[in-house]
Amino acid sequence: RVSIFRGTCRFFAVIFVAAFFIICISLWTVSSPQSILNSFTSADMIHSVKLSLLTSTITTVIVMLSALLIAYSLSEDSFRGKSIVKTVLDIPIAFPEILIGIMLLIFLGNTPLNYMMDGLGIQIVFTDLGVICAQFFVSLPYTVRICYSTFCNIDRRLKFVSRSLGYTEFETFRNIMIPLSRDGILAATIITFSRCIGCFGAVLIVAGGTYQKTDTLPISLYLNLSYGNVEMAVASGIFLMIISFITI
Amino acid sequence: RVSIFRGTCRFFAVIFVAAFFIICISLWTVSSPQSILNSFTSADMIHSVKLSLLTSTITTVIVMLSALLIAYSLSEDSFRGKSIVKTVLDIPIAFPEILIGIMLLIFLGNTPLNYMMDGLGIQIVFTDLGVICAQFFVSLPYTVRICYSTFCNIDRRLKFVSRSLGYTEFETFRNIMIPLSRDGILAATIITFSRCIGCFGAVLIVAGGTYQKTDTLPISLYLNLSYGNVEMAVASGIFLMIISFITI
Amino acid sequence: MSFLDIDNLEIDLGEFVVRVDELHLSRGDYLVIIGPTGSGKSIFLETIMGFFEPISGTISLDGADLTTLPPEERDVSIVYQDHCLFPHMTVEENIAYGLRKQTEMKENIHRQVHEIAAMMGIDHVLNRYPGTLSGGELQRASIARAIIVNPRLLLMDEPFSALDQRTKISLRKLIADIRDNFETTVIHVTHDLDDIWWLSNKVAVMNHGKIIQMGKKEEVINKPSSYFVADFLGANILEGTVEGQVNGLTSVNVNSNIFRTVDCGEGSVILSIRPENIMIAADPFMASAQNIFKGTVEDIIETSRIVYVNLRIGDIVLTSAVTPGAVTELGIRTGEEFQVLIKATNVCIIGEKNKNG
Amino acid sequence: MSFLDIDNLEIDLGEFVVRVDELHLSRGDYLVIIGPTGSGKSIFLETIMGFFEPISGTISLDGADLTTLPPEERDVSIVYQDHCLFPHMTVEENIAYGLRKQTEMKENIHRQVHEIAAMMGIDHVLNRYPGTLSGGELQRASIARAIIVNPRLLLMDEPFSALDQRTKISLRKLIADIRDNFETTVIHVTHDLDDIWWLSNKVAVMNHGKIIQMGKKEEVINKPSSYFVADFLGANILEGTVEGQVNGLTSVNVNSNIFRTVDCGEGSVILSIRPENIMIAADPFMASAQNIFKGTVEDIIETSRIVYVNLRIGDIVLTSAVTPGAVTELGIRTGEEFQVLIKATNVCIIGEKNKNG
Repeated sequence: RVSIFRGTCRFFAVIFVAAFFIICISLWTVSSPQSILNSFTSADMIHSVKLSLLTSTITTVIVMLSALLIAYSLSEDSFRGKSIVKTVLDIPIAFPEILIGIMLLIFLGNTPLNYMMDGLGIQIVFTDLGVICAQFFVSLPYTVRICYSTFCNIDRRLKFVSRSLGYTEFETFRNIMIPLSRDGILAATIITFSRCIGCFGAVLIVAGGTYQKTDTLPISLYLNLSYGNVEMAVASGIFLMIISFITI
Repeated sequence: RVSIFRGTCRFFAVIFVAAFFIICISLWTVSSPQSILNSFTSADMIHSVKLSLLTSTITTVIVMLSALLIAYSLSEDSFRGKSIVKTVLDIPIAFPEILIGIMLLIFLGNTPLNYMMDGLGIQIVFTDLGVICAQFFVSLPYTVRICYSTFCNIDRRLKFVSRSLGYTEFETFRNIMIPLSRDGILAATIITFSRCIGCFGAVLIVAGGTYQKTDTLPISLYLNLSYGNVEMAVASGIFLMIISFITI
Repeated sequence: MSFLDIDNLEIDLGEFVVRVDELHLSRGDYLVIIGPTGSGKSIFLETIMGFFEPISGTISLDGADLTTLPPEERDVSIVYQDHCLFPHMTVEENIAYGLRKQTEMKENIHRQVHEIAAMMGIDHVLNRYPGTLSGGELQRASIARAIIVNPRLLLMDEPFSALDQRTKISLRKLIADIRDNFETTVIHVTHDLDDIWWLSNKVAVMNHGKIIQMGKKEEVINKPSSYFVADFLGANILEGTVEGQVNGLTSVNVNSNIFRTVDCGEGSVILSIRPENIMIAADPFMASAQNIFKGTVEDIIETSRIVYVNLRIGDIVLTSAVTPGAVTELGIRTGEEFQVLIKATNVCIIGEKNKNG
Repeated sequence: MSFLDIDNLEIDLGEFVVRVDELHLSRGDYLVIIGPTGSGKSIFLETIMGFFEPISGTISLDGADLTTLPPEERDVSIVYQDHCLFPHMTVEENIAYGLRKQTEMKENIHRQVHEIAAMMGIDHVLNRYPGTLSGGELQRASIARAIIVNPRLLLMDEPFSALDQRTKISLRKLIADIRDNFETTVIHVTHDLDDIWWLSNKVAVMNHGKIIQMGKKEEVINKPSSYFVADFLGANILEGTVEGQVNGLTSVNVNSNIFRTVDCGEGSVILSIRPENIMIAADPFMASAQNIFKGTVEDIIETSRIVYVNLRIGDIVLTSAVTPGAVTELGIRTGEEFQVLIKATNVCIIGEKNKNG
């Protein structure tokens, strides 16, 4: 009853899913449960987890607020330069994380902004602030895009009706747009958070991989692996997996 | 004529675009054009660029073929286990690159598969094959998703009409589905390629950052930066940026 | 065994179940299935095409059992409401699509496409892409694509719903011509009563996934089997009690007015009278009509080509359909009294007291 | 200065330009704008609401200039084709939405919402969400939401197009009641001729972004100003030459048949005659009609409530609209000959030889 073509397609689907599944499992088989548990409760690991969760949460909040406003302005009728804004926001999506990292490093380390910040006693590069900064610039373009397409999916006539019944643009945004994009906004928040948690290249470059200081989970994984500390690396990996699962 | 609320939104949009723009520019200001040019023509850099382009192209072809078939099977009516396949394909999207990296490393380094491959003289970990493998698993889920949503956007009644006029499922796929998803497939190819080019964490872990061997552009950027070789790192960054621009 | 036999068909799409106990068509029949939105009409058509698998039942066409055949081997074409032309092909390529599968002789294909396009009045747009055509042209091309392969069965899913009034009328005429010239067997799904009048020889009324009544056009219109069908088709509906039989006519008491009908019935019954079968006259006169009442005009509702006159007869109100000319001629005005004439053959006993058809 | 004045309005959306030179409505007017799909009707409405900015021209309502006011300060409500209820609010919250902006007295809001819901016949669904309602209920709720704020101007954008025939008719009655009871000024956009007959007192015909003719209902229907309007409204259209004036009537020669009309004209003219104004009679008799011809029945087209009879008179064919009853009574059959009567007042000179209205 199923054509050969469709059968082939299903076969591919099942094979790749099985592969992913086995790969996920293999991570759990490398160390004994006891040693994984020990790694979990080590001070280093707790620091990494705390740092990851804290920076990701802060970044997610900032990114979401910015993204909602930017996306709204893009979804509304045209203003001068709108197409430039859209293009420029699309570019960094194609940029590798590590490219964003080195651009930020050079921008924050070599420009007048840096001296100004320094004068105020604010240090971004190689600090927690650097982590947030890297996460922010890596995730913002994606988040704007998701919010934008969510807003575009709302029938604009619902906005028209709300305004014709006496509500201003902001009231309409609050009463109609936000509730109707609830699912999209939720999805955007989750994706942003999980990107922040997993952000590696940009954070490594901007915040530096300093042990016990700016080592978020991905960085601690990498550092442990390069020190030959496979069990700790695996523990980081398992933590990342668990957080990713919870986020979904 | 523009409400305060909308004005605020536009302001945010313009500010962030300006920030991104300045950050992009700053990368070009750090070294003299002459030294950038010198870095470009160094043997190391040429090796990196070649390796990046070669592995990314191969991976993109394999990923696109697999993704089209998997996505088609998902977009068609349900088969047993379809929802499992969809969920499992969604999970790795939330997984950080580096997590996929360590899972692959452990899977390829510690399982019977590894010994089998070894027996055949095939070495994956720490080789070019590892680069391709990492890129493949990082980009496949995204690509499947894009192709899937492209297929879902095609009115299924067009398929019905084609089949009612005597064409089999595969002929309908070839005559109707593929031409109508041309834009989506093109977009998916571009995104896949640019993800492959930019893939850092997973490649670093699976293929190892071996100088002059498995150093794709992002890895060469990182290695140069950690050796304090800022000019070479910046050159890698500029190469990445140029390739990303060309890709778009 | 008829040309098309559908028996005990049951389709279960989870949130929606369609059951068709039996449906039989002869070659050349034109069946219009009418019913409210969401009554399962489209799902039924797509099951005949082979895109939904029934959980039970059989479909056979021209002697062959279709039930498990893949869609491409069924020889059944479809025309959808919003044309569904392939957007990446020109109109010519669209129309030729089915033929190209059957033959490789380019000469033949070219000739046939141009012939049918000329018949459809779209030969001037053959080289254009669907995106640039008007609604009427799109639907003509879609019909051409479906009939050029000479299908054993042609399905139409609300083919005129997306068109404006004028295009609708010209396309109905075209379909009527095709019906007469090609003797295609057609199942046409609609929610527009006019399609019944213009096109069908058989009518089925569908609701909640079931065919409530099916039969020849006149039969269904004039003898609705249930309240739902009568009401949906726009008839006057009255409740009454059978009082007896006189000269082969049944007398039905409706709020003390006696209606005579050639139908038989007992006890409490429901009567259906179509508005166009209710005549209005200025003065009493001898007529063959068995039901003659005095009625007062309550309300006059004008539409583009017809005027509905609501007449109060004692406690009941009947709606009559007349031409604007008749209104002027007879001087029909609210509050005036007229003779109301209804032939006994036009009063139908639907026979069910229960209103839930 | 009328209640609503629109002057020299021009809206340019790049691919689409709408120009309305002037449009004036009095308080309580019910204007139906009719035109084919894509004629710019919706854009025109949304400009009145304030969502498209005109590049020139003015809109003033009740003495106030609206042209640059934001939408929320215009006091103009809209009802869309597909209801556009807020899916995340119950029907009650939807209807109350506009009131909640005007007052905070919950008692008042509650009472008013329930009153209007009762009037609309939707008080039983107030606590449900739009997703669970039928098409008719949705559109009733949408109308309730628009009129509860007592807008100065009510706009309706094809409010009945998405509904089936029965729901359409009951909603038309409801709107007619609202029109009579609330004296709301309404602009109603449609492509359905029936809306004109049921609801309007004024009619505008729109095509390619322009209003081609506007006036009182009877005026536009009976005296179409151009070929496009007459044709779009379904009239018979004839080309002829004026031969002279007799007794205040103009004689027009159409392929050797002389039509008499009360309209004046010269040279080549186009005549328009509505199908419902063409009478058919079995035998010649004296009548006040000034145009009496012999016509042969060419074609009979039945629709649900009316029969169109195409009559050949010499070289021309006229379509007449009659009731099914008349067809039976007169024994109208293809090929038979009848008397065709048309009053001189019903023959209109459109006055343009050029067919491109």
